[in-house]
Amino acid sequence: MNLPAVKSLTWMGFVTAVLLTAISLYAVEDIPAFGDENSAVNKYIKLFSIDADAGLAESLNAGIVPEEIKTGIYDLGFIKGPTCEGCQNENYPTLEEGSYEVEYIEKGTWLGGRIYTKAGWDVLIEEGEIFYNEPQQYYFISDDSGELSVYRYNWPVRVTERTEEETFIINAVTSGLADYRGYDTMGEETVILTGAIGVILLMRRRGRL
Amino acid sequence: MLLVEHFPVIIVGLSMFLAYTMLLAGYINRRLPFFMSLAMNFFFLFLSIFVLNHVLTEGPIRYWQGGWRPPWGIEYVVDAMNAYLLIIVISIVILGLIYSKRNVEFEIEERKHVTFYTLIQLMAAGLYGITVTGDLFNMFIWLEIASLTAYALIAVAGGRALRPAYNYVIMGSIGACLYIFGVCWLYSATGTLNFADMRLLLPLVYDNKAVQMGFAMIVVGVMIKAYIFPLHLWQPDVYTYAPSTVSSMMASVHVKVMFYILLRLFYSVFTLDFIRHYIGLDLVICWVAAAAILAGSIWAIKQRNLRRMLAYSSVSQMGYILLGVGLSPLSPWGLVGAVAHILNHAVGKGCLFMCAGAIRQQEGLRDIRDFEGLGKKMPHVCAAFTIAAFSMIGIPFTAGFASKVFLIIASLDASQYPFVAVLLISGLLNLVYFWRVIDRMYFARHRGADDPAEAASDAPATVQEAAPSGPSNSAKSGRPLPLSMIAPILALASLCIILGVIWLTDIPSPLINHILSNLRMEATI
Amino acid sequence: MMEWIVQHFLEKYNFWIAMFIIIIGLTATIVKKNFLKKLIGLSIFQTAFFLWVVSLGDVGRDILTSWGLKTQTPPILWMQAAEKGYIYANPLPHVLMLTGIVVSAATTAVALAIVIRIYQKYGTIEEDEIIEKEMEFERRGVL
Amino acid sequence: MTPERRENKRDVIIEVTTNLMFPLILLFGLYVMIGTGGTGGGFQGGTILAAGFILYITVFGHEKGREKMPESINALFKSLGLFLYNGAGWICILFSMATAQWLNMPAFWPVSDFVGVPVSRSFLVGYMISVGIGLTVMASFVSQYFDLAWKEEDEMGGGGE
Repeated sequence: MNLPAVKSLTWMGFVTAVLLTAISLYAVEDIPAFGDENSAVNKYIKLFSIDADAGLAESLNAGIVPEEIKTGIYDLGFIKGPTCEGCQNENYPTLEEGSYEVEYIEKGTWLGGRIYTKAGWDVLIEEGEIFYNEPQQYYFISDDSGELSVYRYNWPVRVTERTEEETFIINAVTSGLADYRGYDTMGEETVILTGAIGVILLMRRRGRL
Repeated sequence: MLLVEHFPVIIVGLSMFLAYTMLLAGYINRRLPFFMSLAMNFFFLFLSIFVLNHVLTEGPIRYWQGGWRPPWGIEYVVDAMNAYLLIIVISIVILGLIYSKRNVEFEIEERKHVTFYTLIQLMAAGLYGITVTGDLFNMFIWLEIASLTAYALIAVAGGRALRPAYNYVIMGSIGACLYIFGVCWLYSATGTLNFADMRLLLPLVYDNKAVQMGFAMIVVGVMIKAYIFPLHLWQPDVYTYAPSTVSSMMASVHVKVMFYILLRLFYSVFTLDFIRHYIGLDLVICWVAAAAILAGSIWAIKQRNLRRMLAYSSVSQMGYILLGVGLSPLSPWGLVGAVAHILNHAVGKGCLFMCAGAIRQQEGLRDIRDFEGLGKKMPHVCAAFTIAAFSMIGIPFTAGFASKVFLIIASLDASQYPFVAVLLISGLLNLVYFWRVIDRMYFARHRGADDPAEAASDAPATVQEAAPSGPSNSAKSGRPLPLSMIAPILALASLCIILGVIWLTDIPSPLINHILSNLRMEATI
Repeated sequence: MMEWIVQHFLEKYNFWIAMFIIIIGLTATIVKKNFLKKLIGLSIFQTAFFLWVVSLGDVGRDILTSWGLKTQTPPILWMQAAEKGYIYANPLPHVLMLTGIVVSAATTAVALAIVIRIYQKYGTIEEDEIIEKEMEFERRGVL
Repeated sequence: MTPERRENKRDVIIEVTTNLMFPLILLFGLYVMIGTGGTGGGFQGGTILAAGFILYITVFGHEKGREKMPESINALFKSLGLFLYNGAGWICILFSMATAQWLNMPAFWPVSDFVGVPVSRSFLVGYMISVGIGLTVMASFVSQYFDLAWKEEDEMGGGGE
């Protein structure tokens, strides 16, 4: 950086502070509130909502996800199989009959260390990963008055419920660090090694390397 | 699972395994790490060709790390774009390694070779990792590995390289922090970190202000790393004073991979619908790119240090790629131009920086004004330099011509005529600053009379003026260059011509169509 | 008005505290001319950011709800948690930020090494003085 | 920067306390490193181990510190930790004949079919990977401390480029 740039650094700092404040004021509206246990980060993200006919709730109680909800989910792209030409999307489970269970949950139930602040149906997917075949929570259909909202569960729900069965570690942070996101952790250790080697390269005067 | 689906993770994981082994092997023999790295990178090139073949015939590879289904675990996604970039990165790393053997012996004291090559291998591992990953946070880890190694590798040159290296540490860390800051804002809105998952969830929250700010922060963070024009301040000093090997690798592949992050996020996470959702965003990107192209070229004309001139030229060339990305919502040819220029610039700029290092090693020259008669002393290097410079300028039947044609077609297709003018003017400016060097190299005899006049205008008014000149006569070996340094230079120069022909034929169109369909352009060429 | 303040500031005070520290850190990183102070600013910036992300995983907003007492507990799974009405904090931000902390530590180490090299070379770590010395070295042709 | 260098005075209290604390800190570090059943983990444990070594080096100086942690051992630990982690991934691929992914841990233990999954997975995550992380973190931090703590009078003379 050249000298005039250095002199204008004070102004750059001031502008940065003002800009960051403005950004915060602008975007704070959509930041999840502190301690919100139903936010997208902590529990689930809302996919869509449809009007609640009497038939939908009945079919859900009978253990079948109705067609309207299925098509809504598939329209968003959560479907196993070809979604675009030439690419297979194996990430998402199918909702064909027999591959899931539906379970009604009352308001205020605790399950897997999570609390249900809404009543609704949990859609448990039977089909699991290669080595695990336990049913897993995937979608949640809430039973609001007048409309059904479909939610997709996120990481923490599934992990706090399943970590003990799947990884045999009761510490969910460690299991997340070393198992679910184990690849990140290996990269992280490599970063530490990189830092150490970098310091050796720059600073070491004696010794073999 | 097919064996070929393991190849991306073998490339990344084994290159890290290799780096740890190299550190220990250095205790046995200091020359061993280099050869280990070279051999294994050839093996990776072999694997990556299979990966590209598989991707083109069978479709993208999705690899679940640890067997966890992607929203819960980390996923590797390799489609045509990744596989294409992976081959480029691995090939240029191999050529850079071959070049570095004698160059590093000249520039860096011997006892540091082990750690130097270990860091080069780790940087390569980070670049491969960025290329194949399908997870936002995983990408941050690889980004940091690639950046940290770059910081240390730049600073090892000592002397004048230290202050630029420190500036790069600060700017690069701010960039990486902004990237991860933006990722966490997206995470706060969607609760996921997987590319494919986030692509599906983002349309539900397009109007979420956290998503908008996350997008802005990621773009600014990656722009710092990829030195797009207003945020390029750290770059010229770094490229001028870093070791030759490092600056050639950084200019050719490091920045391409950094830019690839932006590309991947544009097309696979936010998708073009997001860009179209905010009317005029694509044109803002285009105008930033146009400013980068012109400003980089004009600054390059002002420079007298060869490597600093090439550095500013890189700023301008990154603008070309960004222009292609900015035009792509309006015309698929924009993306074709960007994809083509990623390869062409990697080849051409790698060659130019290697030539600059070679000139510095044999003759000890850095200042363009001292280049008289270089064409006779170093014929191979000067010929390669001329070819690569022609490619940068865009002379027909060189690589750069093809990407410029694609970009001009894109501007015409999108009815954005100002950018045609920008591209033509930039070609002219490129011609000015590269012709100056070529002129000195080959035809300088009758220019001797100009020197007093130029010397009179030398008096440095500001640091900006004074800094470029540097020491005109530094340490030099004086011996003719070894074959191991000339061969990669000539290989890259010949690639410039071969690619220039290939891009104009039908051969790459299956690849391009695959890239377009994998990046969801819904168009073919 | 009161509602607006509650909605934007009081409910999200974690964000504002973190943002305040982030602004301090980032401004220091840009404005300070001492290389070590720049590094300290960068560390403040990163740490404040980690603070915010970890606070995203907090789930203890409503202490008292209609169905009884609800308290947050760290995500170390124990049998009686559900019976006693505890809910687990979100482990993912902790996982991510543990990684982030390590990365920032490694960056700091490399940056410190470069600062020490600069000090060995120029005898100072003030950017202005270093630029002056560079110009002086250049005039003398030392570098 | 100080004009006159003070003599290295030995302080009995500090030295004896450090001698007493050093093994205890290491023991605690090992406990945290392997104690993944509680709040432990590789990184935390490794940091505590590194803190113990750094305390020792600070009190007794570089030479005695080098005796406790020679450079070759340090480099070995640095790589060994990552070999453990990275190698676990490769072994998972190899043992399952490339049917399982990288670090898909049930594939690690060929006998897991007979004795059940718990053996392999808890062994891997709790011991192999945590210990790997811990070793790398400890060795890297100690090495960084050794290298960053430089003496001015040593370096100013021969340190020029």
